[in-house]
Amino acid sequence: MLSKNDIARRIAQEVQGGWYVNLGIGIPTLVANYIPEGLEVEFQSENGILGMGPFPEEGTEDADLINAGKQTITAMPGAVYFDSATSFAMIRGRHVQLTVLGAMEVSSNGDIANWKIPGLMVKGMGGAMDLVASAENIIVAMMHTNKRGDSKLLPACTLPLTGVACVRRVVTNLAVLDIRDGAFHLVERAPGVSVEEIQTATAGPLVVPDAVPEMRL
Amino acid sequence: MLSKNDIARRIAQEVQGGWYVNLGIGIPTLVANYIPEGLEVEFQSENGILGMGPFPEEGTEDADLINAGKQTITAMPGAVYFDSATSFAMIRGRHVQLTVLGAMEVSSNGDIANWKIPGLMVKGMGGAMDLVASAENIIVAMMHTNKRGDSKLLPACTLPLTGVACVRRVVTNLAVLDIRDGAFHLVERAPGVSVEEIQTATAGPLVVPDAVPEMRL
Amino acid sequence: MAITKTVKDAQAACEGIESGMTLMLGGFGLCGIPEHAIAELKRRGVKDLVCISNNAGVDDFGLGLLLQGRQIRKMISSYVGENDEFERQMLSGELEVDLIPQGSLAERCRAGGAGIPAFFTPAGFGTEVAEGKEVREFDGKPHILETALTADFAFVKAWKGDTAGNLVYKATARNFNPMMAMAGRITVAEVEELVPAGELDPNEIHTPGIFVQRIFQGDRFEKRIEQRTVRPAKA
Amino acid sequence: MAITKTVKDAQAACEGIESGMTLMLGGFGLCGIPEHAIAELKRRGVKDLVCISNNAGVDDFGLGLLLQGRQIRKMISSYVGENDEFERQMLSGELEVDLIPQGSLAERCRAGGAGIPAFFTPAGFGTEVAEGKEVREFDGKPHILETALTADFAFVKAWKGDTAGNLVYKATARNFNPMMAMAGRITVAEVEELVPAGELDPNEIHTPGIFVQRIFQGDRFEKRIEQRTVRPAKA
Repeated sequence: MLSKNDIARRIAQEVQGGWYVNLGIGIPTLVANYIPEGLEVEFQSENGILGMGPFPEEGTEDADLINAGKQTITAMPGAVYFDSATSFAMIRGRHVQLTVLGAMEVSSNGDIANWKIPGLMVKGMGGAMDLVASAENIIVAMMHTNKRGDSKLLPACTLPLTGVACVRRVVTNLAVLDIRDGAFHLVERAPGVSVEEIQTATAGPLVVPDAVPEMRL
Repeated sequence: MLSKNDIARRIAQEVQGGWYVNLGIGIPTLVANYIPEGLEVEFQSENGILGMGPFPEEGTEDADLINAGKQTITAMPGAVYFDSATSFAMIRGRHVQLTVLGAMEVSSNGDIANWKIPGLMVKGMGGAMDLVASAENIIVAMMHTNKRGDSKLLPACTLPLTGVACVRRVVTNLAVLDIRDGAFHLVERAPGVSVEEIQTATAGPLVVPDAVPEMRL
Repeated sequence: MAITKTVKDAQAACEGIESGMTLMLGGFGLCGIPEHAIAELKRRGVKDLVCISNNAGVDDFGLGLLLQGRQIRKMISSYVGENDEFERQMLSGELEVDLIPQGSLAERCRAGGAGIPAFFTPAGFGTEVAEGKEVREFDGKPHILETALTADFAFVKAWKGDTAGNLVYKATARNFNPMMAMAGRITVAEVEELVPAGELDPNEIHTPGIFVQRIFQGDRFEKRIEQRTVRPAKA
Repeated sequence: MAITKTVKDAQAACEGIESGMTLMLGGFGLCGIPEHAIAELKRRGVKDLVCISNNAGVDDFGLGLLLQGRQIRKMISSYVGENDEFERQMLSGELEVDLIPQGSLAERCRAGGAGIPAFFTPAGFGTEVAEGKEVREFDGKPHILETALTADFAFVKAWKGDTAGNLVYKATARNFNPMMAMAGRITVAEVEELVPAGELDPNEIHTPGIFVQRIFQGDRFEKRIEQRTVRPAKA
């Protein structure tokens, strides 16, 4: 079973040189920590920076330099600042090659729900709806089940949707799964996790190939 | 009868402090020469400058600093450069208080034609269609008649239109006229020009009040 | 000659504000928010405001200050977490809330300032956000029609500004400020440093002065940090 | 780590250009045009091009060079005066021409780069430009629906650029370049000065490098002036 950091580590393997990548809040943010030194990748944060760097050294933090999670950050050489309209022009215009974000639920046709629990939680969608409606390559990073132990990989989302038929791949603490033809397709198992455990934790239709390799981290 | 410079001088009287003004090519460009020293007015040129100044001193001209007429210009203190989308955001968004442009024909309902003579002249509309469709305050600066002596103030335009029902005021070599209720309303006569001369030169419906003052230049 | 936009302070800049008006307020989280204008709105006690702002501040800073005083009737935002009072008022129905995707919010403000009454975007198709909105396919992909937003007053915060209203923002404090500056009938800019017209490089201005009606230099900016994340300083 | 966009020269930057492609070319008149790319397009002799550019150059410079060689099948522009060969080809029907309002041209390019497939604008209502286009009233005023423009290649010219593709334009040479940079599937930037990533102030960049796929430093820019207007130098 993967830790949150391991999920991020596995997703970092998907990132290719030359890509601009938008990382959502939570587990996705951790992906930046596992990009190999020297790989030409730039991180976009939708509040207005390309070329986001690590947290600042203590004492150098700047209230005017934050990421979309409102955390103080730094800028890498070659970074650029811009306004929110330009930021979403990049996203909507498909200039960002990969989007990684968290989810409360994902369905087997690629729908995603991650912004609202009616009557309980109403934080808002932020930039998530623009991201999922536009990105060509979306990976969801999340736990396979919620705190009550219920599967988050469903035949259909029960919560208000963030986007429809947009998620291509899901990386959880249990597995890597691709979404196509209305089903989850098991691609890799987390180390030490059996196919049966994944089947039990997946409520949506799951296609299991003959051989399911274990992830290499 | 007014010279082109006099037409510009008369139009300059319309300009109020605090206004952003877009001046078209030809007679309108001359208006800038007659704005009183110290009046807070800024000129926009739609290719991307606010705070346009006079022509540069010989030897200081810069290929990268031109107006929409492609003439070398200078920038005043407080000037700003921007891209074409932002420029027309200013225009379309009604941030420019006055637009002065030339015309081949103006009709008594405020239509204007100034971009095309089918089969003969096809230079294009440039920014004129955006300007006339958006500006709240449009003054046309032109000769009252064309080179053949035909009136340019018509009951309806014969040339392809640039915009409909948009011109508020016309200043010609003969008169100042307002457009409302489907007619030209004579406001002022050029010095030494009689009402009869104006009536003869105006093909569209013309309303002449009892008293028609002479312009003061 | 450059048009002078300078006013003395936040109080003078807010002249004409009335209850019931629609306001835009720049900023992302607490970054780049018009602190002085918010303080003055609180002082004036205007009510029934419709506030267009990406976020709603925290309980004791930013728009949270106006929520405390029940001055806001409706919020138009994309993300409103991090504010307990907000959540309470919304869940109890005291506060009307229109949540819209962040990119659509930015683009709708820009459209309002740019004379574009409506545009199509893919964001929100198939979700609550699309309810009641026209859907049309372009290149086989469904899009929804979103309309422009404008405001009676827009409040923005910049790093530097000049007396002609030209603005330069710093780093990610730019965010929504430029588009909101475009979309205000009256746009009020508060800046950390106000210089005479001509001192800013005309090539490096983010918001042209034509979009700004009033500008003043704030006397002290708190610039509170919402999430202070750091790594150890190198020895 | 910043993504390197540098290529050696115009020839390398134009790799993949084929006859029949749609190109965008920045510039207003002869100001801010991608001279080196145009020279390379002429050298390659690609034909049947659709060129989206505000103007068409003059007879012996700018896009006029491609018109001379009959390399352009169609021009999408707002103003094409000052070019006799252009006028001849257009009136004789050899050249297809789509004239569109300058503001709509700029916004359509931006829309193409920003994933906005269509928007409403008042420009052109009641004129030839509106023929065949949807008309809709907003606030009692008629608007027409305009669609986004994109291109196989966009060629832009900037003053300074860095190896990550970030661009800074000079004065009014900015014009259409930023929007076209956004709208090209492959965007090629030619710059007067190319510096390492990190040397440009991230706060003062006009076109973020994400919009630029290839960048090179031109070896000599002619930067011809179309209308040299001056006043006498002071003694």
